[in-house]
Parts: sequence; C-alpha cells; structure tokens
Amino acid sequence: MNLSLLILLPLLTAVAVLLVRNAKQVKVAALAGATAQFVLAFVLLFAYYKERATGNAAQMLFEQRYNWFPSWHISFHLGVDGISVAMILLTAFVVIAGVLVSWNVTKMTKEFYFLLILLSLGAYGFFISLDLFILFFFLEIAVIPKYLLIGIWGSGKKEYAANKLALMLMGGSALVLVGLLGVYFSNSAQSFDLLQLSQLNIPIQTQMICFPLLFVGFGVFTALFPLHTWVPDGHSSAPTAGSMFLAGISMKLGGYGCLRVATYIMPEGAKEYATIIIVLSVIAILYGAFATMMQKDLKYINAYSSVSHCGFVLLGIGMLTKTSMTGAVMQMVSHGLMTALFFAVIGMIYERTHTRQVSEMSGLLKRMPFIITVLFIVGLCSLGLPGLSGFVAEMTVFMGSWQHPDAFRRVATILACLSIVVTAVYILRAVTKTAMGPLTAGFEELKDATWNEKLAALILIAGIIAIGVAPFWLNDLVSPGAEVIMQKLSR
Amino acid sequence: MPNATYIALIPLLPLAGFLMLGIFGRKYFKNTSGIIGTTLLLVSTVLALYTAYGYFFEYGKVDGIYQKLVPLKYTWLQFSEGVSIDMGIILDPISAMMLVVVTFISLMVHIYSLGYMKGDERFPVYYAFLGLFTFSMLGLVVSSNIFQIYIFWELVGVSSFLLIGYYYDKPSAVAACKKAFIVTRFADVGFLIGILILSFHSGTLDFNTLIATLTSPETAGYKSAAAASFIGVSALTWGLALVFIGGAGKSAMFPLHIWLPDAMEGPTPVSALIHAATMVVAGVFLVARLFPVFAISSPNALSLVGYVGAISALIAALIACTQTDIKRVLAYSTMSQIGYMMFALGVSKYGGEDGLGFTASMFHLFTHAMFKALLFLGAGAVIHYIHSNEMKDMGGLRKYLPITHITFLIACLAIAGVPPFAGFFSKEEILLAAYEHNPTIYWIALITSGLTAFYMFRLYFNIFWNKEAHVHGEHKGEGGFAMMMPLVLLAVGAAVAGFIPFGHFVSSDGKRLETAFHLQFSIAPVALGLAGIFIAMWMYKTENNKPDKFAASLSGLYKATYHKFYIDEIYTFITKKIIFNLIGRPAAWIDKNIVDGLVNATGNGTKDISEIIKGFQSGKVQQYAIYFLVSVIGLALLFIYWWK
Amino acid sequence: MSGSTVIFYLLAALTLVSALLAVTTRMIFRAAIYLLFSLIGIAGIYFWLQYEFIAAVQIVVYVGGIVVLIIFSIFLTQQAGEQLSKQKLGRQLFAALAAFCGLALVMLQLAQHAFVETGNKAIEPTVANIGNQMLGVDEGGYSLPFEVVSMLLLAALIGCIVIALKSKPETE
Amino acid sequence: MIEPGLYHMLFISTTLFFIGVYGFFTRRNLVTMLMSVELILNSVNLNFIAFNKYLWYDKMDGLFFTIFIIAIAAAEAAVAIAIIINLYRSHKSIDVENAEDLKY
Repeated sequence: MNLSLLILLPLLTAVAVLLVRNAKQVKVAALAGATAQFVLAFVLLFAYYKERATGNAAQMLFEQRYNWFPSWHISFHLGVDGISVAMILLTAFVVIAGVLVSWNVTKMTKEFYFLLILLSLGAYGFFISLDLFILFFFLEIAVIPKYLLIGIWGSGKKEYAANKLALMLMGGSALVLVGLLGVYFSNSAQSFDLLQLSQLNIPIQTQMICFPLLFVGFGVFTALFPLHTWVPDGHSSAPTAGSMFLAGISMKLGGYGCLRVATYIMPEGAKEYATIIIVLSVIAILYGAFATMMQKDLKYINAYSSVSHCGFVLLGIGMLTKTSMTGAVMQMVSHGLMTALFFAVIGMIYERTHTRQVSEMSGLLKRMPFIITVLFIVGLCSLGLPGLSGFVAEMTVFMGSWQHPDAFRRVATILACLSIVVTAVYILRAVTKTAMGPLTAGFEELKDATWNEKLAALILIAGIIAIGVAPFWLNDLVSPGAEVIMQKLSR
Repeated sequence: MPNATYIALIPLLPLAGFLMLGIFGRKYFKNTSGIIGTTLLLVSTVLALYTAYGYFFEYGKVDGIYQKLVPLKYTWLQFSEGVSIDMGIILDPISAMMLVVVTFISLMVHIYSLGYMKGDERFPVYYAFLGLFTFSMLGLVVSSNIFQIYIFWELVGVSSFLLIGYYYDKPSAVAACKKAFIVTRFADVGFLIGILILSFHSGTLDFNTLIATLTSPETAGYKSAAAASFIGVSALTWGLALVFIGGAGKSAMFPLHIWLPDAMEGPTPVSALIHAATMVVAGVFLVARLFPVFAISSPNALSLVGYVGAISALIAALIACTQTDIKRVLAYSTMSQIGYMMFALGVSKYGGEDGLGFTASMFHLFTHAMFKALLFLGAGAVIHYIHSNEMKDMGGLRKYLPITHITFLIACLAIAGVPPFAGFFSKEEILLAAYEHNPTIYWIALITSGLTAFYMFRLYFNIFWNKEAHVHGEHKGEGGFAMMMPLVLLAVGAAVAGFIPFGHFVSSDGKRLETAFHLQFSIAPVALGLAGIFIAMWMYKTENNKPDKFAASLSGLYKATYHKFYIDEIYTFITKKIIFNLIGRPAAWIDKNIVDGLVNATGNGTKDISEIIKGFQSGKVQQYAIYFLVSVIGLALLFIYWWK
Repeated sequence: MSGSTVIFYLLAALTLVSALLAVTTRMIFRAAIYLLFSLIGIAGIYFWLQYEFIAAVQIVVYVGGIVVLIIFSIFLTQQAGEQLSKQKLGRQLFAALAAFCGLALVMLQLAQHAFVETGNKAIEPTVANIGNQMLGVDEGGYSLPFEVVSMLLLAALIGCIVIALKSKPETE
Repeated sequence: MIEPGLYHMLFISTTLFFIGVYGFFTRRNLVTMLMSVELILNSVNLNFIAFNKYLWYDKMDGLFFTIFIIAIAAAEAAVAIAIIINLYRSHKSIDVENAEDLKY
C-alpha cells in the first residue's frame, strides 16, 4: 500500500475537476474521485489488517520517507497506525457524502468541487504525515478552502462567519506553528519527525510552554472552550457540504493533532495541564449542551451540539488513560459521521422548506418519510442510542475517565454524564418539533429525498451503524495506537 | 447445556421483523406486515417456551439448585483488561420466566393489534416498532453483562418513545413521548454512574463475576467498594442506589413516575405491552438481577428500594382513585403494582425462607403481566368501541361487549386479590414477606390493597354498569376474533396462573422454596379487598351523586389526588423555570454576548488599533523618510550603547 | 599652513555653504544654481585629492548633465520667479533637530574610531590604470558591473521615455 | 588651521549628508527634493573617495564605486524627472503633499 496515493488521488481529482468542461462533467469527475478515495480507504483498512495479521508490530505501517528540506531535517514522512486509518476512513465517508449532497450546486460548480477536493487532500495529508512540518503544511491546506466555501457559497452572515472562522483557525494554526518551532529548536536532534521526537525526552520547561501552545492551537479546531465561537457561526453559514466537511473533518484535525502531536510528544506537559483540559472540556460539554437547548435554528442546534460532543474528545484526551483516548478517537469518528449526516439532513430539509427555524416547521414526517427517518436516526445517534456510533464512543470515554480514583476526575465524569440528559432534551425538542405534530400549512407538496441524497445518507448511516452495532473492529483498530501513547506517558 | 442458537433466535427474530418491515414494509408489505410480525413472534414464543421448559425441567437444575448458565458470550467492546461489554445470554430462573412472559404478552399484543390497528396508515411501521421493542426487551432479560442490560435498556426506552409517539400528528402524543424519554434518560444517568462505580470496584462488567466479587467480603473489589465512601455512604451502596434510580425511572417509581400516565397517549395495545406488562417491570428485573449484591452487601440500598416501592404503591393507588381517563387509572394502577414488586424485593433477604419476598415479587411480576395486559387490552376494546378514554362517555357497556366484560371482570378480581384468581396468590406472598420483615411497609401495603380493589371496581362499574352510555354510530361489535382471542387467553392466564408453585422455580438463591399458605393471614387483605369492591359497587353501580358528595367531603385530599399531588407541576417548574431560565438561557446568552463578544472584541480591537496606526501610512514621502531616519538613529543608539 | 590647505578649506566652505543655501532658499532656480556650486566644490575637492578622473566625471555628469536636467524640469514645471511654498515650522524644526542629532551621533562615532590605513604600496589612479581595471575580466576586474550599469542606463533611458510619454486619454 | 586629512573629508561628507537629509525633509517641491537626494549621493561619493585616498590607497575599489554611483545617479535623476513630469501632468502640481494617493 503506497500512502502517497492518498495524496495523489485527490490531487488528480482536483486537476480533473479543473480540466473538464461543464458542470455535469465536474460532478461526475468529483464523484468518481470521491468514490476512488472511498475504495482506497477501504483498501488501506484491509491492507492494514493484513499487515497486522502477518505479525508486523511496527508502530507505523507503510512508512515512506523522502528528503524534503535536508538542511532543516524536514522530510516527507508518511505512515499510518490504527488511529490514522480510522480518521482516513472517516474522511472518505464524509467526502463521498459531501460530494453527493452538493449535486444541486449551480453557482460556480467547478470551483466549489475543486475546493471540496482540496480540503479532502489537506485532511488526508494531515492524517498520514509523520513529519510535523508536513503535517502543518496540510493543516493549512485544509483551512483555506473553508474560507472560500463559506464566503462564496454560504448563506446568512457569511462574510462575518467566514472571517471569524478563518481568523480563529489561522490563529490556532499560528499557535501550532509556534509550538512546533519551540519543539523543533529545543530538542537535541533539531527534528520535526514525529517518531524521532517520541523517542526523545523533551525538557520539561519546553513542554510547559509548548504543550499549551500546541494543545490550544489544535484545540481551536476542535472547539475548545472558550475558543469555540467560530463553530456555530461557521457551520450555520456554510453551504451543506461545507458544514459537513467542517464538522466532519476539520474539527477532527484538531482532535487528532491534540492527541498525536501535543499529547504524544509531550506527555509530561499533558499530565501537568490535564486538570485544565478536563475543566475546559467539561465546561464545553455542559455549556454547549445547555446553549444548544436555547437555539432555534437547526444548524445552530447541531453546531452547538458539536461543541458539546467535541468536548468528549478533549475530555477523553485529558483523562490520559488508554480507554479514554480510544474513546476520544472513537468519538471523533462517530461525531464526524453523525454530524455530517445531521448537516446533510438539515440541508435537505432547508432545500425543501427554505427555512431552518424549528418553530416554522412541523409534521414533516408526513411528507418526507425518508429524510425524517434519517433525521431520527441521526438525532438518536447524537443522544447516544446504543446500536448507533455515539453511544459506543461516549461510553468508552466514560469508562476510561472513571479509571481514575480521584474525586476531581470523578466529579468531571459525572458532570459529563449528565450532559446526555441535556442532549436528549435538545435533540428531542428539535426532532419532534420538526418531524411530528400537524403538518405546517404550505408544505403539502414537498418531495422526499432524491437518489443522490438517499445514497449520501445511506453511506453515512452505514458507517454509523457499523460502529454502533460492531464497535470491536474500531476499538481493535484504535486502541493499540492509544496504547503506544500511554506507554510513552508512563515512561 | 442449552443450544445457544435457539435462544439467540428468540430476540433476533423480532429484530429481523423490525428490519424487514422497517426498511421494506412501506413498499412491499403494506397489508401483510401484521401477519409477518406475528408469525415471527409466534416462532419466538415457541422457542421461549421450549427454552424455559428445558431450563426448568431438564438441564437448569444441578443438585437441587437452579444454575446461572451462560450459553453464549461474545466480546463486543473491550475497555481494558477484564472490563468489557459482552453480548451474551444468561439463563437463570428469572430470565427464563421473563422470556416466556415477554414473548407471550408480546404475541398477544401482536395478535390483538391485527384487529385493533386494522386500516392504519402506518401499519408496517407499527409492527416494525413492536418488533424492535420485543427484541430490546428480550435482549434486556437475557443480558449477561451489566452494560449489555444498559444497552438494551436504552433501546427499550427508544422503542417506547417511538411507540408512544406513534400518532405523531397529535401534539399531546409528541409531548408524552418526549417526556417519557427524557425522564427515563435522566434516571438512566444514575444507572450509568452506578455501573461505572460497580465496575470500577469489581473490575468487571460481567454479571456473574460482578455478583461473585461484590458478595464475598474477602475479595479486593468488595473491600475497596466498601471502604470508599462519599458523604458517609459506601461506594457500594451508592452504586447500587444509583443503579436503582435507573430502575426506578424505567419502572415509574415515585418521584420519577410522571411519564407513565402521559405515555398512555400511545396506541392501547402498546400500553398493554410496554407500559403495563413488560418494559415497566424492567426496573424490578434489574434489582432482581443484582439482588444478591443488594441483599448481602448493602441492606441500606435494599431498604431504599423497599421504601420507594411502598411509597409509590400508596401514592399511585390514591391518585388512581380520582382519575377519569380509564387508561390513566390503569397506568397508576400499574405504578402501584410495580411498587408492590419493588417493596417485596426490598423486604426480602437472600436465601432460604427469608427470600420469600424475592419469589413473591417475581411471582407478582408474572401474574401482573397477565392481568394488567388483559385490563389494557380490554380497555382497548372499550376505547375501540366508544372512541373515547373518558369514563363519563361510558357506562352500561356490558350488554354491548360481553366477552370484554367478562374478561375485564376476571382481571379486576385478579388485581383486587380475590381468591382464587392469580393476583390473590402473589399478593398474599408479598404481604406475608412484608409482614415478616417490615411492619411499616406491611401496613402501607395493606391499605394499598384495599384502595386497589376500590379503584379497579370504580373503573369496572363506571365502564360496564352505571348510566346508560349513548353509543352513537354503527355498532361494529367487539372487534372480531383477532381482538377477542388474546383477551380470552389472558383471562385464562389471569385466572389460573396463581396455582403455579412459583417458589419451586424462582427463588433468591436458586433453591426450592416451599410457600406455605396461611389462611388466617389472608383474612385481612381479602376482607379489605372485598370491602373496597363493595364500596365501589355502592358508589358507582348506578348513576347517583354519592361520588360527588364523597369527593366534596374530602375536597382537599380529592383535589390533591386529582391533580396527582401536583408532582407534574413541580417538575414543570423545575425544568421550565430553573433549568431553562436559569441555566439554558444564561448559557446561550453568555455564549452570544460574553464569549462571542470577547472574540468580536478582539476583532474590533484589532480594527481599532489599525485605525490608529494607519495614520502612519499617510502616503507622505517625507513623513516616511523621517520615520526612517529616526528609526535608524534609534537603532544605531540601541546597537551601540545598549546592546554591546 | 600651506596654500593647498587654504584651498581645501575654501573648497569645503564653498561646498557646504552652497549646499546649505540650496536646501534653504525659496527661489527654486537659485536652489539649482547653489546645487551647481556645491557640486563644483565637490569636484574641486576631488581635484585637490588628485583624483582628476573622478573630478572630471563629476563635472561632466553632475554639473553638465544632472543639474541641466534639473533646470530643464524646473522650466517645465514651475512659473518663473515663483517662490517655493514654505514647510510647516514644526516640521522644519524637527527635521533640523533630527539632522543635527544624526550628525552629532555620526561625528561622535567618527571621533571615537581609530582608522587604520593599509601599509601597501599605493596605486596611481591614472586614467590608464582605471581603464585597465574597469574593463578587466581577471581578478579584481570590473567589466561585469560595467556592463550591468550600461544595461541599467539603457533601461533608464527607455523607462524615462515610457513614463514621460503622454498617456492616451482615458475616456473620450 | 590643521593639515586636512581623512577626518576633514568625513566631516564634509557627513555634514553634506545631513544637509541633504534636512532638505529632503523640509522641501515640498519634488524637484528640490531630488536636489537633496543628489547632495546625499555626493556625500557618499566623497566618503568612498576619501577612504580610498587615505586608507586603502593600494586599491581603486572606492573609485570604481564612485563612478558607478555617478552613473546610477544619472539614470536615477532621469527617471525621477520623468516621474515628476508625469506627476505634474496628472496632478498639475509637483508638491509632495499633494502626491499622497498611496496612503493606507
């Protein structure tokens, strides 16, 4: 398995999208590319399983290294472990679904698809790079298209939202860059290489400075309280596919970075700051949930609930146990699929009713059973129904968090547990109001989902159910990766 | 050993029905879905009976003790060493008994619904949901792992949610399904935290290991659980109490019962299945499942169970006396009866004669499932006939609905504890157990049993006697064979189920328990029951103003019970006023104004600063030159004199 | 106190005084003339230093070329006899102060610095030597910069024409 | 009167430089500003020559630099004047205060 394919394929797709002539060909090219990525992600998954089955116990598989900038010790170093494979699968799912739901984009179709594919390129590159410089490079690639996607194809206060999002994310990545440079210049090998760094012991003084820089920098991406305010505005102004990518992929870049970069190379720093991380993430969980209760716009509801759900990711990382970290990664995958689906459904509803205000619609189940069924499924997933992915991830985080016997972490876990009630409240408020009750006048002629929407929803639902019904495969995939981090931590 | 495949098929067949009807029902099985669902469940029922027979009479008993068999176990999610969620099947007396109860009642409801729901637009969806519920409930009862039970617990909750909200265009149904889900969810958080506590100390999630660890004082797990304490209560007691909160939520125990009466918005067969016979006893089942831990290691938690059960039984019985919606009366009666089961567990001890309460509780669960399902289905037939839930629209129906009348009467006698109907035997055992171990609870139970007889016959006389109802529209009869057959079968069950020697099969420690029958002891409850019946007859058999007078003489109490002791209002106050206004709204406000305000202030601050410093970029060359020279001089000074 | 010393001081005085007048007079034409004198003074200093070639270049290019160019541009842009507008007093004072501070700083540094001269044998800056090295291609030869400067001059020539060309009217 | 040497030369060139700077700061007419720039350039030239004469008389590099600066100054003056004339055409003024379109 050649990992460069994961970068080349989106690149080729992007070029193809630029070269073809009309909108229809653009869509076909993008869909073909997304499908190929989808297939490739599964090929990677099975190649990974096969390699592990043959007894390859290396930390990273399929490693590749090209010298990029030798005098600065920067190399194009790729490799995957279970965590990366899980994130790549997530990306592939979201990309294909995102391409499918944007089938009706008419404004500057070519540019739209180009940016989507570019974003996916950044995400793939980010997840497979083992060199921090390359990682940062791909992170930036993934940020910029979002600005344009929101600014050009968005709705509502799109300029404000696009500016806010781009500035906050750029601010986050600036912190990341400073942190990376700090690590780079303070380690004895002057290296950007993740594996090499993980072998070194970075001085504790450096960790005390660089860990918060990196963690907060990545934390901005994954809605670390109080730097989460780009989430609601950004998500609600973005076009459907944009929201899906933003919540499904971009927010995961941050979580992955917090885990793989900040915590992995600076475990002592993580230990020192664990208390703060836990406090902030619990605040994010509860406060996001309560703030969601008051929202009236479907997209805002999902955006705030993302703040709450991403709090679990950070909580899992902050708790620093193998189980909780596994749970954090599972929550990333689960939330990625779920929130992408949620935004897709909201997009579908909006396209038909031309409103996203919960108060302005009711009884839609009568007119569009498929879409509303999907809404129910995703709502139930969000509130953690067993059999769907959300439950598995949250429970793993809880179980992992509870492994600490100290009172502080106990209280934090209990508070986080309480959020599942609040989640139930706001999800049910939104879903039952939209779906049930008497049909709003004027909506009698609405049509149900079209083929592309159905396909997109089914793909994401398949992912959600695959995790929810049989979580062991994801657990087996992720937990060795978490184990490695824990070993480094206990060393 | 039992064949695991057969047992696994019992829950999986309804699941298959759910998937098939849920995905394709709308298109391909518009009319046949009822038959499909019923057939699948029939197979399940047969398998369940076969399994129960095999367990009780063939392989279950070793050396006179019923064993806990685990024929199937599959690791589903490994958390850490030893701690994993396993999907498995446990076979012991209570799970075998529950398998039979759930499949049987579910089958009855499936058949009944063929008639009741006929012509409904979403017929396939209805059967799909029934299948989902049955699957979840069966999965719950055979769970071998405490987390597995939690998983199915949630699934049961969601299927209940879906079925309560089945008539989704009725706003009251929507509100009710939301309320049911959220209230039980709240309780489930307690359950979840309880699981976390228990699993942390015992180092496992598996029921058998967990019970073994936490009941033997020499294990490390027991020691740590008993030693750790919070506000003077040991972690073990906390864990069990929290698990019980989960059970109390699902079983509608005071004060988490508020969802149950509202849940009656669902179709009546669903109320019979979920909110009377099966799901609501899940809490009782959960306590029974962990009973050894409760009884041996934490008597405090167990007495909590007992008192909560007793209080719920009394309060529900009081409220039931004044309600006018027949399904609500039945709902409160359900709550009251479950209170019985709970306190029966609460007064029990582990093992031997002292374990009578456990047996009695399970026995009552069994008989209650029969007669309460029957009551609901009978009420369903009445509602089907009269198109109303209100007592005032009914009366004199015995002429129009003869079969319903007879079966309903049998059920009422059974619940009132009149010998020789099923309820008499199980209630007798419960009262005996309470009498022996906790006099307070005994007296509460005795009063409740009198009230039960009164409100049930109030219901009975109001429906079938009293004034002449003005039945309008065409007379459709009793709803045909599909609706009558379950009534008759359940009536037979309600009449004779009491003669099963339950203690031989189900007891707290698996050993055979002989339940003695004390004639002198049963005089008091039976007399009270009969008194309740006669009072109800005197007041309601014919139309008169006695009830109003009676109500007027007790106006304060009457009003309080009529308004269900204002518990709903208290909850509304807490949720709307406190949670929404004091937490939710400020959170949203803070986010919009303070957190977001800070972000915007940063943005605006940057802009303001740039507004200030942009004056330097005046476009005037000479100014630039001056800045340049001054800076050069400044830098030169800096480098020469300061930065040696 | 020799004649050459006196001549040097006279040249220095001429240069500085006319430079000062060139930047302070309010008649633009006079400013150009003072500049001319100042440049001539510098050329004189070059002569005094016995760098005749540079002195010649200075006179040819500056005095003969640039100053004439400046005078032409004055003719093109200025009404004759018009006084220059006055700068704000604050600016004048500030500029004087800044210039004086700079001057003081540099002079102070110069005074504190001991220059060391090389002990090697001197080369006569004759035209022949200059020419050889200017066009030499071996070590120390300046032919490449020479060519680059010639390119620069060409570019400047073309640039001047393009910039000063009368642009087409934008709109009718 | 002291025998003139390197320091005298440097004094002249420095003074000339700051006279040019002063002129550059205070003049508002672009042509006169150009004159100040010429003064500054000349002071640099003088420096080169002085160092060449008094310190490194074994080389001619200072001399060459002077020549090149003079050449470049010529080009610069030509271009500057072209720009000034163009500006005069478009703004009808060569006052530097009016040529501030490139602000913010």
